Amino acid sequence: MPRATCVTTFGEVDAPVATPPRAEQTAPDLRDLYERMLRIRQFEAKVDVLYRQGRVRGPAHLGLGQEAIAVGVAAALRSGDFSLGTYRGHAHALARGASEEAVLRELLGRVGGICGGKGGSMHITSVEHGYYGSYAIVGGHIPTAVGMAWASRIRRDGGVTACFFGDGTTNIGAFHEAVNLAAVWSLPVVFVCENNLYMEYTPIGDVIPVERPAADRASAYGLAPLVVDGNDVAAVREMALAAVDRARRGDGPSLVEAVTYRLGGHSVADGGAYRHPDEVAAARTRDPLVRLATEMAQSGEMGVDESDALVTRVKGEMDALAARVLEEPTPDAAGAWTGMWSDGSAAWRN
Amino acid sequence: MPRATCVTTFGEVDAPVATPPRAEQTAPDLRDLYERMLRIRQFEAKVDVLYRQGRVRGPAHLGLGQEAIAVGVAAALRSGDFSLGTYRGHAHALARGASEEAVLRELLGRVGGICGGKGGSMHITSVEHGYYGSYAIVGGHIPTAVGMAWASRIRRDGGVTACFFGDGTTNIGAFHEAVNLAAVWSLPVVFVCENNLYMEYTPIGDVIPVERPAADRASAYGLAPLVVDGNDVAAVREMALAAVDRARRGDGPSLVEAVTYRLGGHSVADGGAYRHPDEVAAARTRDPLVRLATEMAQSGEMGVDESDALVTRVKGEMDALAARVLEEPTPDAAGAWTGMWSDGSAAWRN
Amino acid sequence: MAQLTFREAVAAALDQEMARDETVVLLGEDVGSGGVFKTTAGLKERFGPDRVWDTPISEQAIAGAAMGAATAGLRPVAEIMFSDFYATCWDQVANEIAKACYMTGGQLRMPLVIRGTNGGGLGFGAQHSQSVENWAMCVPGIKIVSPSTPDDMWGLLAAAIRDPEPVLVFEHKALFGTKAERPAGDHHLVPLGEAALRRRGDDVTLIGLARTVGMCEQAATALAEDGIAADVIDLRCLVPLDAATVLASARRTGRVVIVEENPGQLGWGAAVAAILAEEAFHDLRAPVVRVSGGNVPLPVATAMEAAVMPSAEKVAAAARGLTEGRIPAATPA
Amino acid sequence: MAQLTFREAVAAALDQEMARDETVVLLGEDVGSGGVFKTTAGLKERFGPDRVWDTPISEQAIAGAAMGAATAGLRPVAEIMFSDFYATCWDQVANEIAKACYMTGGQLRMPLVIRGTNGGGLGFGAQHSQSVENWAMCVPGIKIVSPSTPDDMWGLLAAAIRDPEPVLVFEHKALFGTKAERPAGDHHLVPLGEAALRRRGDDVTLIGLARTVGMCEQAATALAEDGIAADVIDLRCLVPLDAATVLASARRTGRVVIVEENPGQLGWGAAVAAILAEEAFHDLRAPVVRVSGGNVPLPVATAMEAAVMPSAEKVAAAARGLTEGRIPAATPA
Ligand SMILES: Cc1ncc(C[n+]2csc(CCOP(=O)(O)OP(=O)(O)O)c2C)c(N)n1
Ligand SMILES: Cc1ncc(C[n+]2csc(CCOP(=O)(O)OP(=O)(O)O)c2C)c(N)n1
Ligand SMILES: [Mg+2]
Ligand SMILES: [Mg+2]
Repeated sequence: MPRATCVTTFGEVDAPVATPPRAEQTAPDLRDLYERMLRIRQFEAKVDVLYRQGRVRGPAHLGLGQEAIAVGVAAALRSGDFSLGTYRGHAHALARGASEEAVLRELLGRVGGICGGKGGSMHITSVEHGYYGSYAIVGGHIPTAVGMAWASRIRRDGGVTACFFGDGTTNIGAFHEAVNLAAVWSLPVVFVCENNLYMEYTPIGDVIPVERPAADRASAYGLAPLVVDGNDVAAVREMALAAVDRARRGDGPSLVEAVTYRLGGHSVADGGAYRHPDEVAAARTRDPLVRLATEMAQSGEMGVDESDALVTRVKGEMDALAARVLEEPTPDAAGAWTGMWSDGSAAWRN
Repeated sequence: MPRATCVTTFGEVDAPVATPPRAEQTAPDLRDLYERMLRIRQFEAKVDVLYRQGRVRGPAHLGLGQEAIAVGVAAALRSGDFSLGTYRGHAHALARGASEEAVLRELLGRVGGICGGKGGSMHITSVEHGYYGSYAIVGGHIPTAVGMAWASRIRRDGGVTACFFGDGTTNIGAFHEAVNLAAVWSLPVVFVCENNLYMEYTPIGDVIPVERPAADRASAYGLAPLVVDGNDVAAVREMALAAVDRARRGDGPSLVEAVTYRLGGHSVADGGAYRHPDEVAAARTRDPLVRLATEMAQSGEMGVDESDALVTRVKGEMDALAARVLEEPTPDAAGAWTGMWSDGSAAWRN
Repeated sequence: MAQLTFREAVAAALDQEMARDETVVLLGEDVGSGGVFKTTAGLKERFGPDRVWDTPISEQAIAGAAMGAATAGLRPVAEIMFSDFYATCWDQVANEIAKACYMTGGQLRMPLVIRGTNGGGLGFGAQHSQSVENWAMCVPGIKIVSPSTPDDMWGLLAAAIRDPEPVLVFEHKALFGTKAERPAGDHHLVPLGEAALRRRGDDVTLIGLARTVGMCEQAATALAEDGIAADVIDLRCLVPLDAATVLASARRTGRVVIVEENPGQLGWGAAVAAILAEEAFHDLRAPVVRVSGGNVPLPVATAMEAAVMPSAEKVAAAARGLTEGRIPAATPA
Repeated sequence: MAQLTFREAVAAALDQEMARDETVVLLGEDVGSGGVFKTTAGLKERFGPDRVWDTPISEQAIAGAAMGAATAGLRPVAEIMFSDFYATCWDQVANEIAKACYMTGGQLRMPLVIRGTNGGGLGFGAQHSQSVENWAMCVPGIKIVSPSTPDDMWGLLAAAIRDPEPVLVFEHKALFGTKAERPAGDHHLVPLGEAALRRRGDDVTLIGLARTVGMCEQAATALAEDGIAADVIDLRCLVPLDAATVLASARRTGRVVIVEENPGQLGWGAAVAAILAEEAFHDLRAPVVRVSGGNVPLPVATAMEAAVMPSAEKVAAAARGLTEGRIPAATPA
């Protein structure tokens, strides 16, 4: 297996790459990847403000700083492929194409929310775009993702499933059972561990007996230890393409550890005081958006003026979206008594 | 770390040894180990017969052929150390010193059963001898074992916990969570995977993505991959002594894979038809009792006549024990309504 | 007439549905070799390894894989060998499968079945004898089936597989050996959510599920000798619950004995009793009595296990107590 | 007088018991930094890392470690952050901890506490809002505590820690901010298994637990304005259940409204209703009515979540229905 040195937020990491980049692999459109990350960033920044204004019901977990993973992996998937994420799932839904408006309606408790007002921030789902849901119980969705990949395998339809979860999630039993089963059955699934270095308030290093939460567990499932710089969207996309390709070819699952940093608190209610300000400041310099903008400016692909204008435009769009949605009506109580069963009904007895 | 080539039932395995044999380690008394294995073998052979006669209520899972593991590990423990096992736990209880009579009473549903008639074969427990129970849910007891070791660690009392489970058990979430926690907290526990090559009726190779169910998972917990020939009681004892010593010194857990073979069915109700007769026949030649008897005969430590006489005597004792226990009274119904709470009572309401 | 055991009825239902619908796939521990209870015998041979999947001992992965496959459009039937082991995958069942359709506003569909062997009476002890349909009933969003006859085992399991919702099917392990006439025809279906009136009588209503239905029928026979005529209702499903049949019978007889293996502390019998106490109160002529599993973990020794299980004798005694206007003494513990 | 919040009461109880008994140790996710609900704030600083242990996200290992440590003679207090997550370690709780003492003939002892935040009303959605004390009540062998006031939160948690049995303590997350007078003295204990009569009145009995007790009290105030006098019973514990207090009140008033956040399909209210229907039947003057959580997973949007939760208004309406001799219409679904 070829090895590659990849620069992560930790410094250099010598990591094997599962498969060489595919011959037919096209160069990524960096501007496009940038804009996708930017929309997510601005969407979530707006959610943060709305939460502080008391407009968001329930908790919300933002992925500020982690956008390159959602966007990079989504760019490696085809329409018809499945993906699943966690309570920190806005980015994953939006990266597959979910409607910003419908997601925001869900968060603000308005009619037309993407889950009809029943899910909230932690359960954003957009089946229409292949995003099969955000799940709020750590690790609970990994077996589900494996089941979706199993269906693809049975149907031999070439579908691939991507499943996102955090570093802390590698300690839970469901992770072990699911990755193991996927390996035993050689299923077309790409497990993406977003290692943002924290399990809530606890540094991941305090609660794992190895250095790398995912990569150091891979061999237990007969898998290669794959690490990628999760703040480099092109690198993420490339790693994901290799893993997706392997899955689609029928060569089984991959477990990718994408190293990143969450710039905000664990949830919008958390100030993140357990982290040293220097650590956060250093992480900000590695912000995937800043980084890609700088790169593109250097290469001349997108000038600073242009990227500034883009930020202003997108921010304006999010402000306008929020203002509009806030004017919309809230759902009726009656909706609560519908939709437990797939025909829309909810009675358990006659 | 030193490595040692150990001969297992698979052939030769190059395996690292956690710690060099301790200087003060005494040579094992092979006759004693032999007799302990023999008593367990004859006890279980008798249980098999009794089951076929319809005398045993509920299922019973025998460890015929796996005795060297229970006996070898028990020989490395001190009184005051804890051990826990599974539904296949007769050997583990007896190896720590549990009363054959009390265990048999439990199996035959007589007054004075070791669990008062409430546990049956799958829950044999003898706290008096440090055997903290047999558990019938695969993997469910591994977290408990870790908790016992955690208590020893908190009290700094030098206690060590040994926890037995099967090869198939390495696929369940509780295994992952428990071994991981023990490693994170560096707890004094020795995990012993009895790899008898089968998960019920399924060859273990069909349901793991690696070659060795336990050893190939060890590195996921920062542990060394330890393999021992589980049919060689002296080797098991030696490996266990090293692991126990490491735990007692405060150097954390070990995960030992002891390779063996179950000579009978998964439970007494299973004929084991899914195994090729040649495979079983070959395994019989590696029977830990036959093997040790042969060795001792060769070295002159115990002649064939003597070992034959021993078998006859112990078998006679087991026959007599069974005959006696079968004459004993069965427990009253009233006992069912006692002992849910530790004061002996069982009421949940006034 | 050909006979069919309860055990064979499981395989018959699976066989029928797998032949009819190629999206029906099985998974579980040792299901390929027929399973510990031999309920899936012959299916791997008939349908091949792409339809019958042996799993590692990984209940979370089994239930989760069923969820994912259902989400993706298959109709998986997962086996949890003993229903006690639902505890090892309760998150998948109670928190994921039961809630996914509702919490995504109907975007996810869960046409799946999980089968598990349930119940005591065989000396399997506290971790292999529980009746845990009450656990499932605590959680809105899953259907619950527990047949009492080979005929229903076949028809209800087939209906569960065709149902668009997640259904847990509890197979009472003490019933596997029971036999009945094989249903006529090749295709057999019994709709979910309809209780069966197994016997008709106006003095008292006996309500059972799975193995306790037989106890109710035996008790009814004994009561008939005393001139007491009993309705015997087999609930068949807890969700959807056929409360209408229960209420109609209770209003007619005015006396009800509910017979459950669940611990009385909180079993399905309490749910039925609460419905009666609220909705049939004015028609009841006597207290609603439950004969429940004991409120202790399950012991192994013969006499002790029998003590904590319901029985035909206990049912008959409870019914007699009601018809004589006496309230039976509370069960110990 | 000094005030104490429900949240602070948790820490006060832990602090009191940890100071008194050095075998009391805590474990859970982020408990060292005070926990997500700040209920363990300050304890690691005071008692050190050998008494307060931060765990990985491994609920099975957490509950199992508590079991093992208790078995070995410590008194562990484990935290399961949200009670919904009991599903991820249900095997340890329901199959191991609850059964170990009984099934070993009393050889194993389980003096442990597991604390978990319970209940809805904050828009946390279907996987973080459940009231799952009904899950626990399905399983004989565990005690169940759920306090309604800061005073009880302190005293009952302290008593749970001293109790020789496994106790699950459900802390309602919508109560954390509630305040009351700080109990006098340094040591505070409230015995398990004694319901509290919060208010006295002879027309109707309102029975609540945790957050629904406040609803009962509010309803009682509203009813008093209509001349209806209500007993308000705070159960405090489900196991041991103080059935005597419930029965005595029901026999006096003849009318009972049970108010639970559990889904009505099978909640603790059904257990209480079933006891009343069996043991107080002849004294009841009206149907036993339950105001329960909706039989759906829990939605997030404000109006929908309110619709599926009990409320003081619903309780008062139900009580009025009874006292006017009318049976209220069944709750939808
Ligand atoms: C089974 C379970 N345990 C605990 C929690 C509470 N919880 C929510 S997020 C979280 C931390 C997850 O950390 P990680 O996997 O690293 O993901 P991140 O939040 O950093 O994206 C915890 C403990 C939960 N939701 N589910
Ligand atoms: C959680 C759980 N799933 C399934 C079972 C049923 N079961 C009992 S033993 C067994 C096989 C265990 O295999 P292994 O771990 O290799 O142990 P062995 O029986 O070979 O000693 C299974 C599947 C169980 N008891 N618990
Ligand atoms: Mg993280
Ligand atoms: Mg095995």
